[in-house]
Amino acid sequence: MKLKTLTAATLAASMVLGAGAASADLTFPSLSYRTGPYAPNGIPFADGYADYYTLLNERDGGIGGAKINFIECETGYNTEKGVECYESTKGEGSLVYQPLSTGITYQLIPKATADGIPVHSMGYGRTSAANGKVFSHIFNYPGTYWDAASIIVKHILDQEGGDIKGKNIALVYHNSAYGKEPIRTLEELAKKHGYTLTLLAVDHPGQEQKSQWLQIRRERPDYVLMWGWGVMNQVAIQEAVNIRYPMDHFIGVWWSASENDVIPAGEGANGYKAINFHGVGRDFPVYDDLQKYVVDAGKAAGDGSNLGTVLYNRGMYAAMLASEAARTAQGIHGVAEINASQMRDGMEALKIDQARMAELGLANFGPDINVSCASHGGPGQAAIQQWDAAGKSWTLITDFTSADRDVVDALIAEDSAAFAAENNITPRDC
Amino acid sequence: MFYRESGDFKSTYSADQQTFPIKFDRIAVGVILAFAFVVVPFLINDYWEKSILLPFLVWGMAALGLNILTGYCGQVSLGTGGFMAVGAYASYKITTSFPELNMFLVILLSGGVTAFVGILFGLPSLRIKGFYLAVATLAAQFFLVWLFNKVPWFYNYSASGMITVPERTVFGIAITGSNSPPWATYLFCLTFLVVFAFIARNLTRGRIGRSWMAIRDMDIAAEIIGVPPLQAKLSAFAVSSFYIGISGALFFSVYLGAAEPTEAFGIDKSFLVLFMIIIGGLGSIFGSFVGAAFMVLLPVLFKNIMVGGFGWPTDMVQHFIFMLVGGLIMFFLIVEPHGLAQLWRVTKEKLRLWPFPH
Amino acid sequence: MNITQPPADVLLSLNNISLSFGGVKALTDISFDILKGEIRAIIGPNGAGKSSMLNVINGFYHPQQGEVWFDGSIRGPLKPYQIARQGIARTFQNIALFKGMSTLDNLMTGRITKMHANIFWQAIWKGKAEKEELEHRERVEHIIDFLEIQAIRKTPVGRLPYGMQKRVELGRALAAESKLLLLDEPMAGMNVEEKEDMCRFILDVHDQFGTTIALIEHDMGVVMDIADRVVVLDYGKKIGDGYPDEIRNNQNVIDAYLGVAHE
Amino acid sequence: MSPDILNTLEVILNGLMAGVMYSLVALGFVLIFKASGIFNYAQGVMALFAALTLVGIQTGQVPFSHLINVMFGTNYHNWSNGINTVAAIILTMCVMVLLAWLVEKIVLRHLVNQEPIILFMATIGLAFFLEGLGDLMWGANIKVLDVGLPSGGSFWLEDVTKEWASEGSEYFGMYIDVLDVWAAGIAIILVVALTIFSQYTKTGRALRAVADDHQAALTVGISLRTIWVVVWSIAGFVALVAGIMWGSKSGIQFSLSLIALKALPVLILGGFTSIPGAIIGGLIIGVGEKLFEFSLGPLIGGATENWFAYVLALMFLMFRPQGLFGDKIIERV
Repeated sequence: MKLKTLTAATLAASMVLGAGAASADLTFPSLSYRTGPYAPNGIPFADGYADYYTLLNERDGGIGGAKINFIECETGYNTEKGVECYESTKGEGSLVYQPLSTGITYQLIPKATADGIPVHSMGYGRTSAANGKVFSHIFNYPGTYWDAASIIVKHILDQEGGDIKGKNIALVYHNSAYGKEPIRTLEELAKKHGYTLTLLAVDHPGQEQKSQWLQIRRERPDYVLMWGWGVMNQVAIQEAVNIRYPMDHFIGVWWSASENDVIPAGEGANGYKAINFHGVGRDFPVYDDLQKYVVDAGKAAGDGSNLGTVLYNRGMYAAMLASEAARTAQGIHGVAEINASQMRDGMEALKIDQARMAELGLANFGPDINVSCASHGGPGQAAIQQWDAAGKSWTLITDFTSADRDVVDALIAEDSAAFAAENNITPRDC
Repeated sequence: MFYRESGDFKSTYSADQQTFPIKFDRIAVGVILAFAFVVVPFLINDYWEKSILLPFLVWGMAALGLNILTGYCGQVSLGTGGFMAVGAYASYKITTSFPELNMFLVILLSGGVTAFVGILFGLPSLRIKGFYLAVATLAAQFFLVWLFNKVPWFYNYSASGMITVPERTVFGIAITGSNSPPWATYLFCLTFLVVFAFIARNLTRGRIGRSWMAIRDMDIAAEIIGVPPLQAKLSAFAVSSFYIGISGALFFSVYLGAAEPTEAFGIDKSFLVLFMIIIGGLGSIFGSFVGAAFMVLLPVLFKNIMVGGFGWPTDMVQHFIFMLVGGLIMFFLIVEPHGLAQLWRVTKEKLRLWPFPH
Repeated sequence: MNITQPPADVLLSLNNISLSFGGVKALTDISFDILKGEIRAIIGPNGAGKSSMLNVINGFYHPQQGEVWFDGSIRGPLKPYQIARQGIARTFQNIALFKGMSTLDNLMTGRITKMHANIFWQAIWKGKAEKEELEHRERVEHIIDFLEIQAIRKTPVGRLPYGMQKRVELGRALAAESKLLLLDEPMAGMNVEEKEDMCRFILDVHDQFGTTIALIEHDMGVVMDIADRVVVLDYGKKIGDGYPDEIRNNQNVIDAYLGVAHE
Repeated sequence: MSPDILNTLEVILNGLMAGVMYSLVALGFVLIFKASGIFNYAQGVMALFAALTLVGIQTGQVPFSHLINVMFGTNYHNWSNGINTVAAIILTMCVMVLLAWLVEKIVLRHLVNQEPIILFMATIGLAFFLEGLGDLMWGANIKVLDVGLPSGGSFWLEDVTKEWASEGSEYFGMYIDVLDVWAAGIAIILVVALTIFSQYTKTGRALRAVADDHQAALTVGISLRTIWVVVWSIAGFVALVAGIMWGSKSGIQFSLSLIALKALPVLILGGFTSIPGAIIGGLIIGVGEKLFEFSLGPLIGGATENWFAYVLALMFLMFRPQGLFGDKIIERV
């Protein structure tokens, strides 16, 4: 009986929920995680994502004259909650999803494709989704983990004057699907460039990494790469500081690249490097607008303190890319109120050059974006950023460089082919 | 309402031994089942399927399984997550290696595999008792997850170690994959749950069930009056793991469709299921379901009310939900320490006497 | 071995049993037998090793020395539940009922050695399983009537008063329909009426089912009334064995009970 | 000495240190279990809550600021820019004592004489509640904890041990984290203090009496309730210490509540009722898992620590089912 009343109540509640369905607007859902073990990373991203849409509504009255209807749903980085969020928001004409977790992304790849709603797993999720022929509705521009791996190796090559034969590179990775992503690529590159690769898995949550770092200390690898997440980042960086590993030889992926990860380690973290696919800091014109129209107007999602932090920028960048795609879609289909499938076309035809970036107040904030039917991975470009502990700030120390395409693309082709075969998908011809 | 057993006499032992001795209950259950099987499939939509019904059915199955081991046989287990993983990976391997195999069979086989693994990790229970036994099952939990994460064979050498279920059909209707209609997946899981709930009921009221409960209540006396402890404990581990394996298989192949061990089958899942059976009621089949509903559906309900209804900030709502669920757990324990099922039973007692309590 | 083969009318015979825990000697070189169909009492002061004796008989303890003959064959190293299956049932000094179960289920559990339906039949609750369940229920109901506990059939035994629990435990032992029934202080802590009831039950069991009974009891009166033969233990040694009136006049026994200093 | 031996020694040394960190968490469990037979699932969350409160007070945060600001559209964040650490710690302790008092008043006193599993479940409810409360009070963002504890590798040990390595072999000296040494020191002080407390103070003796036998303790006129408040306060203090130690490595964040998982094998190995057991158990687990990872980890793919800790505990239990320091189980009927 208890159960019956309960479900009945749920029904009532979800009716209330359904009532909110807005038709005419452009609906952008945000599957944020402001709670749980990864909340410190989830909050700034979610704030940035929300604030940019607020800015568009406040400043330009939406996109192409159509107001933005922004719905947030808390996933706590938990897959089941994520699915619940997706199901509860997709009915409201959601245009594009940022699942923000490997687990949820893998859930949505088949579901969203079936529902005809595009997913933008920006720099995470399933790397081989970059192959638009197989993954019609999944986008992961501007770059993938495999791009990241290869760009980092490129950076190491530059540091070492083009030759890393016989060098030893260690990868400290979160022992999960996400953490394992770069291994194949790094192995391929190892064959190509002749370095040796040491793999060091760290189990979730990763508060205890003595073994791994003692090993690093013994073997003194020339470079240490990190695919870390959550508390693992802070601990790893702290341990690296403790064993006095040269921080400028310690390079993290873009999810180990936020202020949160380095600040706890204090001065010692100075010089720590990480890859990133967008600009850092807040000296871009768009921030003046954000300050003026959003924060000062008291409409900010957060307390406005984290404007300009890496993850805030990333959220904001994601929103920018989504809104630009919506604009493109409006251009293609000549309607203001686009639907999900039109949004997909917009994302697939997305082109952003520096001129446009400048118009948006984000000059040189990111690489040129050019998505195509064949490549949903965009330019596959990223830059290396370095931490300045004294100034508590990141600075980009390289330009946005491309990955080693022939290595990465080969892997993408292979993996996506396997997926297509497993789920009997016939690749589109582009 | 008049909830009476008066004039509801039993003339035969078989009538006395039936599952629902009281006429009213029989009718109520009949109605609920009819509703679940006949009406719901027409009302169901994606949201109800993926966010409410499937989670409830899958977790109900897991809770049922753990309740057999912990509630009926008294062996505390924190390996549920790991055993669910076994079920999930078994179903994945089986269905990818034999694509033609009927999905019902695949799920059942996965249960079988899990039962075997369960027996293996149940062996220490012959020597280790009580809280200490938890360590054996925890070892299973962490080791199994590590294993599935480590050995590429389990995830068919995919790049990231994620397993994704291919589309499979039963009687020509897709059950797994993105094209499966909500009513189909719902009925698929519901069938499993109902069938196995009745099997559980039968097992627990017969010889095997009694030997389990005897071991639970006083293992030494049980052995002296002729209950073989080895058989009793291992059979409990086997049956329980079988159920949990099935729930794991359904969890992965029907409900989620993709999973990775570390996140989907972590230790928190083991605790979640344990919470379910304690709050629902140890040694009660009905309790397993109530517990599952409490732990899985209540948060969704609260979320829908507070976010959907009042439009409060999502993160704050999440904090409130945590506090509310925690508070409710403590509240219910103070009201009725032996779980919601017991609370329900007591209410029924009161109802029978109503309106003349003395 | 066949030299020591006990005569046919002996149900159980214990030859030179010695049992010790670590250094502590619980039983020293004890021998006695139990004839088919008799009521055998084991008495002695506290700590005399009476309960240890029973634990040896139903195989919960394994004596370091000595051999146990049961029903005409010598006993190998068996587990308690196997011995139960050979036909030895017992009650316990401090009640060992299954508190979570109803009276009925406790009694049904007593018959567990006699039920064999496999798991698949039980799962569907048809055929062998159901048939078996019903016929055993029938037998159990007889015992319930016999012990006059119909009223508490469905009550969880945890909720029953002490005396009732003792009775249910007797019922559980009876349900096994064993060849030998061991009763460990069946009347401990009972008031006079309860004791009388219990005596009646024991005697009736003996007459009606012809069960062989070995019981430990402190109440001399009771013992002398109902027992056919009595064996007396003190400090793990046998100090007397015989018919009640012999025991009554046995000097060692009197000393032991009146507590004369041991030289 | 050859570097291999030294490396092994280094691993053992660090294993011991890790073990101490585990024991710090395990201690809290043991205290409460000893005195009230409750397996306090909330211990990990208490560590998080305590650490959060400490940082919050230390940096002068306004509790519930987020909630307040949302409700009243205000914009409070700090009521001061930080206060003295010691004062902050004392204030935090007051909060933890208050918490203990509330837990006893609202929950435990209604659950006296229930089975352990019920009380266990109650602490789960508490854990959920504190999880929500902590974030709601202080916000879920990561916080940097600085109570002035040093950290980083010890130069001294490094230089000393460099010399030990045999000629010509490449060896960088032994590594140990100063923070861990501090942790060890604090753990020792803690244990000594607890022992003195329970041996030589009236409350301490009462505490031990309760641990031995609730009923008996009650009959001699010890108030169970006061004792429980005391115990939970002490456990709160231990949680605070553990929170500081773990938190100063990783910053204060939600994950801190997960350190409880590290204590489980320690508890099971050391026995739930023995303080020395918690320490020894911790050391064994620490060394065991580190050595295993060091020697066999590379062969089977690493990240073995999580499960090996339990397998190790399991192996011990096969020989001593009652745990290292538990009392021998004698089966009688």
